[in-house]
Amino acid sequence: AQNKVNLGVAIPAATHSFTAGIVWWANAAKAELEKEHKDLKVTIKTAANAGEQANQLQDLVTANKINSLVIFPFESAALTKPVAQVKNKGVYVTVVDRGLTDPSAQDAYISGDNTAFGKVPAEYIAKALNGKGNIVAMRGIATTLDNERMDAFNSVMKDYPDIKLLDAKYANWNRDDAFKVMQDYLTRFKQIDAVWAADDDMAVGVLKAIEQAKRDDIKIVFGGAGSKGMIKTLIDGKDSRIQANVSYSPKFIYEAIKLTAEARLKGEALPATTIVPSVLITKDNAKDFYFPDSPF
Amino acid sequence: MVEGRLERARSFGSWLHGVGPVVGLALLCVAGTLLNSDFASLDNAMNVLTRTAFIGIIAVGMCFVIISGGIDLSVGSMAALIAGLVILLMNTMAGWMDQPILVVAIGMAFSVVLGAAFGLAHGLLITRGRIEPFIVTLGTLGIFRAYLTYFSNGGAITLDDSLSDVYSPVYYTSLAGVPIPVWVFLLVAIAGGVILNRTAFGRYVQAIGSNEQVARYAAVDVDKIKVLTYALLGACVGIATLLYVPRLGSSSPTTGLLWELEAIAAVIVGGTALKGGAGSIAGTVVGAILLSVISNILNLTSIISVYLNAAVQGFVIITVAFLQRRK
Amino acid sequence: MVEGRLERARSFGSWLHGVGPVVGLALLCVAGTLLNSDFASLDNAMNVLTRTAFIGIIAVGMCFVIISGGIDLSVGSMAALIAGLVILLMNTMAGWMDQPILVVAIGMAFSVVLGAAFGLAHGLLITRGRIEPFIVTLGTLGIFRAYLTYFSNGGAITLDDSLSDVYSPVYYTSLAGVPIPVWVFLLVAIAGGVILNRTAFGRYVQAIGSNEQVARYAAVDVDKIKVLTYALLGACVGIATLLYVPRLGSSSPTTGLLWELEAIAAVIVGGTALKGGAGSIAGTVVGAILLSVISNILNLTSIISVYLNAAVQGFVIITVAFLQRRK
Amino acid sequence: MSIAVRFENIVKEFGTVRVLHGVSFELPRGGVYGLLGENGAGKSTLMKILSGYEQPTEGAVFVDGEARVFNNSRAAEAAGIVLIHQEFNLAEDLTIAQNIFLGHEKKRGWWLDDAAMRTETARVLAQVGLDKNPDMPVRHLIVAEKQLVEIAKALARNARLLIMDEPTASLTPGETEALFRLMGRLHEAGVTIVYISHKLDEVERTTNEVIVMRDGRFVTRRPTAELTRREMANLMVGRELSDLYPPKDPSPAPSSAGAMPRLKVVGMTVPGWAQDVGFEVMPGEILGFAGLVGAGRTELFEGLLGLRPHSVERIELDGHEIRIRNPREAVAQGLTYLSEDRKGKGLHVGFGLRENLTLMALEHYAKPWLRPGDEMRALQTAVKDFGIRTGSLDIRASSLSGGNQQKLALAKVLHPKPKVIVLDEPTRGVDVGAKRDIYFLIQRLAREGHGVIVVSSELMELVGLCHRVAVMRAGRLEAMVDAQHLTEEELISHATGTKN
Ligand SMILES: Nc1ncnc2c1ncn2[C@@H]1O[C@H](COP(=O)(O)OP(=O)(O)OP(=O)(O)O)[C@@H](O)[C@H]1O
Ligand SMILES: Nc1ncnc2c1ncn2[C@@H]1O[C@H](COP(=O)(O)OP(=O)(O)OP(=O)(O)O)[C@@H](O)[C@H]1O
Ligand SMILES: [Mg+2]
Ligand SMILES: [Mg+2]
Repeated sequence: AQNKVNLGVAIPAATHSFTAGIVWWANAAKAELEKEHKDLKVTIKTAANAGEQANQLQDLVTANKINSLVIFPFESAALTKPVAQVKNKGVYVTVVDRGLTDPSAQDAYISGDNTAFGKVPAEYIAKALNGKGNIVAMRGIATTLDNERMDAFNSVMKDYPDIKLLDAKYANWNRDDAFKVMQDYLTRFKQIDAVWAADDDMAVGVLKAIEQAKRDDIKIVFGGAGSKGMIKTLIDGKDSRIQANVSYSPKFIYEAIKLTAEARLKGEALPATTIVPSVLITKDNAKDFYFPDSPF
Repeated sequence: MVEGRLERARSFGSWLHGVGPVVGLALLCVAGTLLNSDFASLDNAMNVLTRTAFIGIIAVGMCFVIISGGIDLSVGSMAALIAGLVILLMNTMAGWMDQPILVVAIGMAFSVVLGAAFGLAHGLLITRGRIEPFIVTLGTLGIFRAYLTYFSNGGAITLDDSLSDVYSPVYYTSLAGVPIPVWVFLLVAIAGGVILNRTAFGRYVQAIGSNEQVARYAAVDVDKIKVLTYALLGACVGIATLLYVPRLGSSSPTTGLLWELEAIAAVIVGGTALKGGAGSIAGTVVGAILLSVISNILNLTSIISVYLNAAVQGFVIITVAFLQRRK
Repeated sequence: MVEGRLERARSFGSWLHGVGPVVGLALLCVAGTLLNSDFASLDNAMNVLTRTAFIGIIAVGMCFVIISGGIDLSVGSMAALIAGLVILLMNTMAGWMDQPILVVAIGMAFSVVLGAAFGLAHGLLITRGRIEPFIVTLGTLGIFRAYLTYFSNGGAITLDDSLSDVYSPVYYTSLAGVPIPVWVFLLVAIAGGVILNRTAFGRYVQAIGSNEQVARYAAVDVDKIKVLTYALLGACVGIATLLYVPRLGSSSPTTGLLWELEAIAAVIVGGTALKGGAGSIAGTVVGAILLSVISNILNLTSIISVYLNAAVQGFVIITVAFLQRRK
Repeated sequence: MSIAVRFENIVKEFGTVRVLHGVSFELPRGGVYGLLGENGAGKSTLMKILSGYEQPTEGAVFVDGEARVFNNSRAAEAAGIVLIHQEFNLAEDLTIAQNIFLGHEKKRGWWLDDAAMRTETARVLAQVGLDKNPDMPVRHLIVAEKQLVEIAKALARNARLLIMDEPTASLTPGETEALFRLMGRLHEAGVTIVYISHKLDEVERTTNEVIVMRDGRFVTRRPTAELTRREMANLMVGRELSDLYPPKDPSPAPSSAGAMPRLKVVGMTVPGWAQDVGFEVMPGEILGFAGLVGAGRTELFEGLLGLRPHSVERIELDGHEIRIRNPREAVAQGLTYLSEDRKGKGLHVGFGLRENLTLMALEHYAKPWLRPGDEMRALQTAVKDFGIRTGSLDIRASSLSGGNQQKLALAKVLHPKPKVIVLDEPTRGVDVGAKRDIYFLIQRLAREGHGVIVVSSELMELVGLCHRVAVMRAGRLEAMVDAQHLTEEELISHATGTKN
């Protein structure tokens, strides 16, 4: 006998290509799973900030009467309490990507790998530069997850004393800001060997700025998360500076919804922690990470 | 007789004007109930009121500032920074003494004092420094958030668990079936109404916003009153923050983003003119509730593409404003 | 004789007032040069001016709206939506005809027309609908961005490569060593200055902002002039957008975020009062440049923790405003 | 109870302009003093210094023999010195009661005692004869009512020295009489009164001594009884003034005699204010409008200009039917209106003189670009033609004295060269010399073939100037008095409805 599952999905609003991918994949999962399972109802809510997401959790429980929840928390620390409240009401909780500060507030955790997100590019760049050169980095928006990535990147670079990280400024995961920051990096530093743009959107801005300045010292621009545009460039080999990427696909929300829904329909639990590894994408394996229909 | 008619017509007009947001709210509630029967449940009502409390309390303070002819863009950043500093303070104090209740109490007091102090600084820059309020608070909007980012090293500042357990009842407990934040909101709103309408201070705030020169001529200490309005708003931000901290237990550089817009919108939707001079606390409260109800209804239904939520909010805000347009 | 002295004293006062932002900008430039010698390079200057162009052009339009006593919060969303729609249009047209230059030209014209149409809609809602400009444009702020998100599914709308190649010179080419966006900015600013100070329309804008009632009695068609200011601002947003699209060839929900704040800040830093009545285009231009220079300098140096960049910006804005404070 | 004041060598400079050049005189206790002087003579400035709104650059004020410095009006009021402003100082958003007690709120402990303030307000309103709800926002009041509120405001303070700066400039005879009775009572109670007015008949009636200022200096003081009005006027302007009113031209032929009216209005209704009013003005005619406060004259013409909702059967200009939906259309057809509310509707006080002057006729200067040079020349001409007294042409309108602002406003509405001009209280706050200039100007306009409508509360002015006078009462046209019957008594009897 199958259980009736009323699944709530709380994710950030589509304010950036990556979160747009999350929204898209979540909707894809809803469409697919609701068709497959009569007893399943999926309600998706997108929030523009942590407070709003906490509100939505309340509403999902009070009004939508969910009995399972998949949440991509806006902020780990801020949502720990609200999620714990939901769990206390007997809702099965799967947390995606950004782990709560108190793991007891969740039943299952499906995580992206932010450490690898910073480590993989660091290792790739270090190797490609033969352990020597000047690099600049861009940061996203000041958040815990941005810190994790930056720390992972730095910890790898510690082992390469001849690689100099010239500066790492915030560009807010935004193409325009990245363009400006890169312009100024180019004005300031006469020799840059590689750029860790840390996000494919920011990489777009970086590339434009380099093109404009007609600089040819930059050998690598490393984005991150594997947007379809960048993966396409990689597959086509269109830009010699785009040599590799690191996977951090919004698709994991799809996996999380599917796993949770199917387990709950059967009345089962998920493993406490599932890590979706972030891996190096190169020309060779790029096809596996190319989803032309997704907005990301 | 003619005069009587005229006066009645006039007061009906101003009555309609006054109830504009209420009508809007009522219509929204009807729509909400039709869309989802749970909308009208007590639980949902309490949820909405509780979450309105933060913005609502800030909006009450903002109402004074706007009536006096000023503006404060920094309230969101200010709330985030206060939350961060209060959490840091409480975490530190928890290391020294083991009376978590005392620690929390000190933290709460600190929150209000800090808010008032920030507001005071705004007021002094605006009056003594003779700088446009828009500029001063745009500047501090950046400054407050930057310092929070600095103190948190770009991440989140999180309240220690032991304290969190003591503190969270402040947000999560109910008294007589009504959550504490709603009680506080109510008290702040009543206090705001009384101060605005029943004290000389409130009268002066309105006079300054209506015509600063006239107020000056009437020997009103314009600068002092202005400074006080900003300090009052700061204190309101402090109160909102002390309710906010136990809810999410942390502060990060994204905390309180765009609260300023929400608070100002609540005031204006509530019928206060941005130019100042006149306005009402009741309207502001209704405005704040109205704004939360819109997003509550959007959460409770899925008829519209999630991408268009903001559009629905926009349409509703404009419509409500249309219902209570001037004259 | 006394008169002469007075006039000189007064004009010195207003001169000082007028040059406040210029002094601020000059000081900043000195600081920039000291911190990084590349700051003073021609390339950097052109970079800064080029990136100022968008906000600067919008700020020129905003200056009219603010002088007339209005406000427009939606410009950032409007720019993003226009960019998205223009790109969609151009991509579609590229499928029908194979004259990319014509397609781009049509796209550019569409951009300005669309901007003016949005502005017109604002103006009509504000005058005929008698709704506060703050509310109307807060509403459309949400509406415009929501529709962009809807059209783009939350991702980016990207210009076809073939068109991009034709279009990008509009952003990346220089004429006489000066990039095209800077030329356009210059033209818009000059046109703005001439319209404000040398046409009846400009005079009416100031008259309305100074005292709407008096303007009405003086046979000024207040509603028409107001509608026109919003349409003018919309057209400016359109122009800014047609320069913006070739830069990155895409529009996404993060495009144009907070441009409204930057544009308003440029106007106010440039010495225009938020209450309206009087203001200057030259000041606005200087204000816009000043704001970009601050972040340029911050990017060119690392003396301050990245976390505190926003704080530095805040301090500088307040300081500049202090230099040119009223009276 | 009453107090005496002495000015000693008061000097006041605004920036580098000296507007008071060492004024010294004394106001012994208990008198009623008329303070006379041309527009810009410095009367208001001196009184503002006395009452704490301005501080002297040099010199001192002695109150009861003691040198006093009042840093603000509250300090002066504490000493019993209260000023009724020439320009209204009311916060439009506040109610009458709130305005009257602004800065002096009655309290009960921490709380405002609104009930007491309302009662007291009702009392002082009754004293000045204004029948309004104390809770009515001042925004809804007409000019004359605001003036009465200003007076009531001063009464609510316990004045021992009351300064009235042109309190009757916008009042009709009824209110003026009530005010005089009030002054009489205050005088009996021992209050010292300073009365500033350009209406010399009032000065003659109410004061017992006249003090004359000219160009920021004290000129002379005389017992009122020794002076005729003409002597007062001559003392003010410092030269021999001839007749105040120009000799009347004969009335132009009426339309009944087949002539074409310049403007003809039939069946004009402004809901709530005026019902079914019709009139016509011939070319070269000066048509007066008389009535008590609240008769609806101002609103009638605001309706005509499209500034208020209204309905009208027919408007004809030179025989052609026209429609006027807003002031812009009115100007385009050749009709302009000078508002009685100078500060709120007439002038941009924050603008320069040049910008104010040309605002209604900008299209003459935009070809397509505005030419500030041309505008400046126009201003120089207007300053000469209208006798606007100002140190510099490059100042804001707010820096002009009250009377000179009025002249500027008049110049402004005449600038588009209209065919028909409606002047609502054109000489409000204007000194006799300038008044005379304005009367002659009005006559010149009429002679040039304009139709001129003068709305005025000064019956003498209407009698002296107009060919015919329409009298309104409670929103209706009560009578049309022609030249043969034009006397003050006739007008009053129609205005009050006491004409048998
Ligand atoms: N704030 C000011 N700045 C500069 N000049 C001023 C200011 N206030 C008044 N003046 C000037 O001082 C002079 C005296 O003005 P004041 O208002 O005292 O005249 P007044 O005698 O009251 O005239 P009126 O009869 O027209 O009211 C005028 O020339 C006026 O322009
Ligand atoms: N039909 C009416 N209904 C109500 N109030 C009226 C009506 N007619 C006149 N009033 C009152 O009369 C006043 C309007 O005066 P109005 O401005 O029309 O008079 P006026 O003739 O222009 O006088 P003034 O001499 O002040 O210019 C208001 O106070 C208003 O309350
Ligand atoms: Mg005066
Ligand atoms: Mg009138």
